[in-house]
Amino acid sequence: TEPQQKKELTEIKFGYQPSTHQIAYLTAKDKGMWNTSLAPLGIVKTSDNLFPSGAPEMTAMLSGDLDVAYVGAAPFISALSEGLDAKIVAAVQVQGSDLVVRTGVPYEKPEDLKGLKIATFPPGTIQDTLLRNWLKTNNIDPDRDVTILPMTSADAVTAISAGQVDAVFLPHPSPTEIKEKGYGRTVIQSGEIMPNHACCVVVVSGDLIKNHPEVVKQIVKTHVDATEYNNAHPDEAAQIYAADQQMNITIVQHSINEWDGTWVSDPHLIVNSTVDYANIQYELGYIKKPLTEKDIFDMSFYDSLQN
Amino acid sequence: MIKKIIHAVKSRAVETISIVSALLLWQMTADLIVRNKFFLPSVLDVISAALMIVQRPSVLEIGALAIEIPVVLVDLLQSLLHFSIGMVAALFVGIPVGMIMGWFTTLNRVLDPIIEMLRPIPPLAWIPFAIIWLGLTPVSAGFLIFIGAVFPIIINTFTGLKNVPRIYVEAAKVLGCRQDRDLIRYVALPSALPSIAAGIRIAMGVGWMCLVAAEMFGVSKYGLGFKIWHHYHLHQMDLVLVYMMVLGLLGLLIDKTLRYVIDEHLLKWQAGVVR
Amino acid sequence: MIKKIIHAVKSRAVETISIVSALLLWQMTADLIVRNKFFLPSVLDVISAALMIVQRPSVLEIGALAIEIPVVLVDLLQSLLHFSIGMVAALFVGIPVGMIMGWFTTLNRVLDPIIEMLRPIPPLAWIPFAIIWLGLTPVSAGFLIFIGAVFPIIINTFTGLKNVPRIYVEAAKVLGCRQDRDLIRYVALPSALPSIAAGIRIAMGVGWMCLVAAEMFGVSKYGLGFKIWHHYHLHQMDLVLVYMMVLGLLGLLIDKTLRYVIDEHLLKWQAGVVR
Amino acid sequence: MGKVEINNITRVFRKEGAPETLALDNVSLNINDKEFVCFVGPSGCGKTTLLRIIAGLDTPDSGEILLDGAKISIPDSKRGMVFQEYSLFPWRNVTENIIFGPEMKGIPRKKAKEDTEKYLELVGLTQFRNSFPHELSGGMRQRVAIARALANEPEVLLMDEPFGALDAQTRNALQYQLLDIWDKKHITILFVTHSVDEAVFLADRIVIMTARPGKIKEVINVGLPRPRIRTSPEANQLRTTVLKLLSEERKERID
Amino acid sequence: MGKVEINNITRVFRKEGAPETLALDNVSLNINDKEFVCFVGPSGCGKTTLLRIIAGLDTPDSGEILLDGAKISIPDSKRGMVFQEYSLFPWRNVTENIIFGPEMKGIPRKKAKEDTEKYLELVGLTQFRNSFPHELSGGMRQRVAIARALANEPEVLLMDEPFGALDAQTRNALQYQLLDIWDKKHITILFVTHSVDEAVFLADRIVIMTARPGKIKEVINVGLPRPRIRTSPEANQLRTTVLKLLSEERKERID
Ligand SMILES: Nc1ncnc2c1ncn2[C@@H]1O[C@H](COP(=O)(O)OP(=O)(O)OP(=O)(O)O)[C@@H](O)[C@H]1O
Ligand SMILES: Nc1ncnc2c1ncn2[C@@H]1O[C@H](COP(=O)(O)OP(=O)(O)OP(=O)(O)O)[C@@H](O)[C@H]1O
Ligand SMILES: [Mg+2]
Ligand SMILES: [Mg+2]
Repeated sequence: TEPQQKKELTEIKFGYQPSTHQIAYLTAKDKGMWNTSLAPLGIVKTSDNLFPSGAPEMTAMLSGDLDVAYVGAAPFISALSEGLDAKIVAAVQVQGSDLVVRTGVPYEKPEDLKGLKIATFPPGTIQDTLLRNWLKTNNIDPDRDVTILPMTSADAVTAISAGQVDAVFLPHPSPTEIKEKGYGRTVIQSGEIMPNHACCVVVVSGDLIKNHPEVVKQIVKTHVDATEYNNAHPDEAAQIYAADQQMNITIVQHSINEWDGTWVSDPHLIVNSTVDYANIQYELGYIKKPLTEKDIFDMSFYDSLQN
Repeated sequence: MIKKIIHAVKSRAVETISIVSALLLWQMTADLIVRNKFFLPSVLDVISAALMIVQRPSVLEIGALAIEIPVVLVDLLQSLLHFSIGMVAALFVGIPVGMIMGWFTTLNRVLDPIIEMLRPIPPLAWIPFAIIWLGLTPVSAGFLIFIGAVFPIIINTFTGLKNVPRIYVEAAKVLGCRQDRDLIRYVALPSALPSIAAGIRIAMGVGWMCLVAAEMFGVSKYGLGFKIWHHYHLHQMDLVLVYMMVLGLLGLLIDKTLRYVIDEHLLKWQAGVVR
Repeated sequence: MIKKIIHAVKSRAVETISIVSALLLWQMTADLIVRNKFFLPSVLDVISAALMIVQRPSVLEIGALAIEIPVVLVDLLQSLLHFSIGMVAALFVGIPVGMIMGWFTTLNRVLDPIIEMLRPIPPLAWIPFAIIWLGLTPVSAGFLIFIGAVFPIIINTFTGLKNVPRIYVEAAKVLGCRQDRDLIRYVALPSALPSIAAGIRIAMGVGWMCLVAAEMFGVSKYGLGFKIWHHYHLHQMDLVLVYMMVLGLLGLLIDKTLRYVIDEHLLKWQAGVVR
Repeated sequence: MGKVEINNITRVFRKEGAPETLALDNVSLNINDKEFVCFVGPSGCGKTTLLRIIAGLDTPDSGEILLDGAKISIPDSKRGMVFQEYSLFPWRNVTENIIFGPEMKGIPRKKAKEDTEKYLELVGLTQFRNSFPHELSGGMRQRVAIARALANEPEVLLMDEPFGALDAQTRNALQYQLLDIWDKKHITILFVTHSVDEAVFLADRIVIMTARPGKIKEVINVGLPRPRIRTSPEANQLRTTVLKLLSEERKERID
Repeated sequence: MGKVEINNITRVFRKEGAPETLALDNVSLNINDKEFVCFVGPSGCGKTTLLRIIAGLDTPDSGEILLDGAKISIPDSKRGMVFQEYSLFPWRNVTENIIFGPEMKGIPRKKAKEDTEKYLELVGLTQFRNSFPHELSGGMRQRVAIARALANEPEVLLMDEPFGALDAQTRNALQYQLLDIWDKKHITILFVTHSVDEAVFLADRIVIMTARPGKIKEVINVGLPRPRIRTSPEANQLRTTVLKLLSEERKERID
């Protein structure tokens, strides 16, 4: 039945999240790159779903509702350990989260964080893992010396604005927003904590990889092109994002100017941090089996483009 | 015509005053006490934001058709779709199940433990299963609304049927209404109607509440609930409030319609029996 | 002693069979049809996950005291704290408001529009305001539960008071019960009790549902709802299900207790009046 | 056909923490087809309970009821009942209440409604056909209940103080009409009343019950030709006999 | 004190899409303190409506009720009422139903319960003090309602067919006791009945009402000395007069 399946593939379903990290997807969509590049392969339709966080996106992929997902590496790893059949085929971006301390709370050095309430994404996310590791390396016990509160970015911004938490560790554009409103200041960027740490990635379902490698290759190529276009035209990227999200363009632009993140597509850049990350998760008991580079990545598509 | 309106306003004077003073209180709290548009946008902020979304056009696609209408209308229709799926399912499941449980003691004992186990499980907790079982479709959103709405209907239908005055059942029996089906239809149902109606009202409320949960996991890119999250993530609290208000007003409208139908048509006889 | 247990099981035979067969069905669906632990963990998966969290110890801190107990117990206590805050508040607000609205027509007209506006606003949408107004405290979580629970109580109390048979009110009046307060207390309340009780049951269900929303924004590091999110983000569906089941069982327990109290103590007289 | 056999019926009401109430103590009676039997007895002696058991609405602790030789345990439309308390469906108006029975039998609503007129006239309520029960006076409600039972054309009609709430004139008129219907439709009637006059005027036999626990004290054959004259010496004498029997019961209780 | 003036009371029941019902048409009557007045009249003539208006439970379309010269419009405990329909609180047992009134007056429950015994004995229900209303027979419920009204010691007692559901013996006994209480407590009693016997036995004056629209047809002074003998020629004659007046009303209606 496999060849039959091949013939039937006419639609590609994407998933993405509202984040400046993933503008590459939007740029490609805005410029019609997905449709033009995939049409010759028999794809007559591309559709997408917008997810507020990675967990439902991965659930949707598990149930076969998505072919391609722009998603954080963390939810992907935990879904992978629970039996998701998919691989990372390209990176989307590295770095790009800030530790923001509330206005009026003094901060000179990491020790100053002792006794404070810090909001970040829930356990298992890149942000939570990075923050905890960084605190540990600075001799701060993340469980005793500080209170880490798991929140969504929206709740965390509300909480710091209302003075309910003292610091937040969040991906962009939230840090810029907090700063623009005058509620806090960035004290450290995630690139300083772990250079080139993985964040968002392109995940493709195992089915597509096995049965339609040529389509996957074209998807990776389009992603690489869009990423390059964004890096060359950051203002236009900001505009595309602001339009899609009906967001204030200046905040987006400021965010893109200030962050330490980089839009990349080369998956090799993030291999080490991702595998490290998976190991930490395994040690914490968050995932049930150790994962290797082979389990997580399929670089063949990206590599074949380079030759 | 104008006279009619004046009359309508007059007869609704209490309600109007009540709403107007609530709005005034809000405006004043926002202006004088909170003084932070992010924490609590004022009424005027909300109105200007509302004007914005009413003017911003969007495209509604129905099959091959594409109509350009204000974005808020698209959201509204999308949400109504989700809501109707959930409510209709809840009515079709809840009323029969509640009736069966209220009427047949044995079946009550069979169903009760299962329902009581499922009942406290929150709609939010069903999200993963909704995605897995039903996919990213409006049915999936409807399912979450169903989960929220079905139990109030079951419980109030059950309570209503449990409390049918014995004399009516006996009177019907000696008049030859012997089958349970008929007894339920001709006696228990009308007698339990006030309670069932209250259950439906509650269910609509809870279902409407669940709309926001139902639209938070990517089933659509439109919808009132979706937009609340969307604007909340962007920290546009004035728009969050606009959508909350639209949600509230629409919920109000649905509820009023329901009450009108129930009080005027189904429970007319009640007026003289109760206080 | 053993005889007693056997007797208890026997008298609950229907219920027991019902639950056991539901569990069997689940196990079989999981094993034979779904066959994917992620989509639907089987009963056995859930039980082994449950054993894990029962064994995993945690520390409960009450003031200076620190007791080591299983982690699931800490979650449970934390959730009960949130729940109690919300439910107690809902009862203290909902019953009086419902009674006032059901009894005094004018006050009903004043309160109704405001309540009807607030009612459809989902608990989730209140999260930002809970954070801003009440901070990241158990009260904040309690507030969300309150929001979910208060409206069913209001509506069913209202319905109950609206439907007090006229003859009882009149009988009380000619016996010298003239003040509204007394009429409500001695006539309307007992007569409306079945409806109010159903409202409280629904409210407990909805409140319990809202627990999961209430614990999703960082008010605590424990709690059944919190743990559902926690494990969901890690895609540990078996643990998600365990916590859903604990939530369900606890909800069931609360509901059963409530029903026992109501049926055995408050509504004993009803038995002979209704079918 | 409507032959009712009451065989050794006993009914005890039990309640935790209270003395039990023996409502009926081994009551037996055979009622012939097309017979008109009146029951009289002190308040609380078990008349309603007996009628409810015959209707199939209550189950005896021992004994059985046979209808034309077949044991009965559940109610059906062959045995109609007029209840002592108000039993109209409050959500149906007068006409709709009366057509309830025919509707259950599957007679089309339209036809059933037409048939209703006859019964409405009988009880003098044509003007109130569209009123809801709460818009009627006590006596009017009771009359509707009678019309409702008659419209269903049962073989056995159980009537629990049906004329209790009526003035003497309405009562007399309805008594005549009831006898008329009984005669024409050949039904068996079991009729509870507190009016000995009424019993003497209506009954083939009068059953006098003892105070609680309810037993049959005596069964009196009336045996007067119909139409009866209320003030005839025979009627007067019978009345006196029954009243005397009843007053014996009374003595043992209040004062 | 319990002087009741009924001044030009008119009561119309209106309903959309139906002819209006004129229940009371300009009814006027003065009732003296400590008077015992019986109302008789065809079913549906407005007796209950009149009593409800006097109790303050219904408002007339025109006219007014004066109690000792003061206009009344809302119910209070000075005017007790025994309803035609069952009105016991189903959630209270017999004792608790009876102490409802005293409780409202602030009498401690314990004391009130002790006082109850007297009234329970009066109506012959001591054995049922802990029963719930649904465990009582129709007549027993009505008796509890009477005890409840009496226990509240009103100045004016409005009774709507209170003995309708009772057998002749119980009825007679209660008539005696009612007269006894009326005599001792000096209360005014307005008593609706369908039994002309009863009216003749009890009343100072008998008010005969016309069929709908309810008007006062005639007021008859009984003027027989008490205790009255039911079978005395005077009583018989009065009975005949009243019955004749009533039957005139009747003629115009059924058959
Ligand atoms: N459901 C019940 N539970 C307990 N006791 C009951 C119940 N029904 C009736 N009884 C008791 O049974 C006895 C007979 O009641 P029943 O209603 O048959 O009397 P009755 O002859 O119809 O009296 P009445 O003329 O007053 O209507 C009474 O003492 C009553 O208290
Ligand atoms: N709530 C109501 N709505 C409409 N009509 C009513 C209402 N109450 C009473 N009526 C009408 O008023 C008239 C008088 O009723 P009322 O109950 O006073 O009669 P009654 O003299 O007490 O009769 P009965 O002896 O049968 O109890 C009746 O025709 C009745 O239909
Ligand atoms: Mg009876
Ligand atoms: Mg009346």
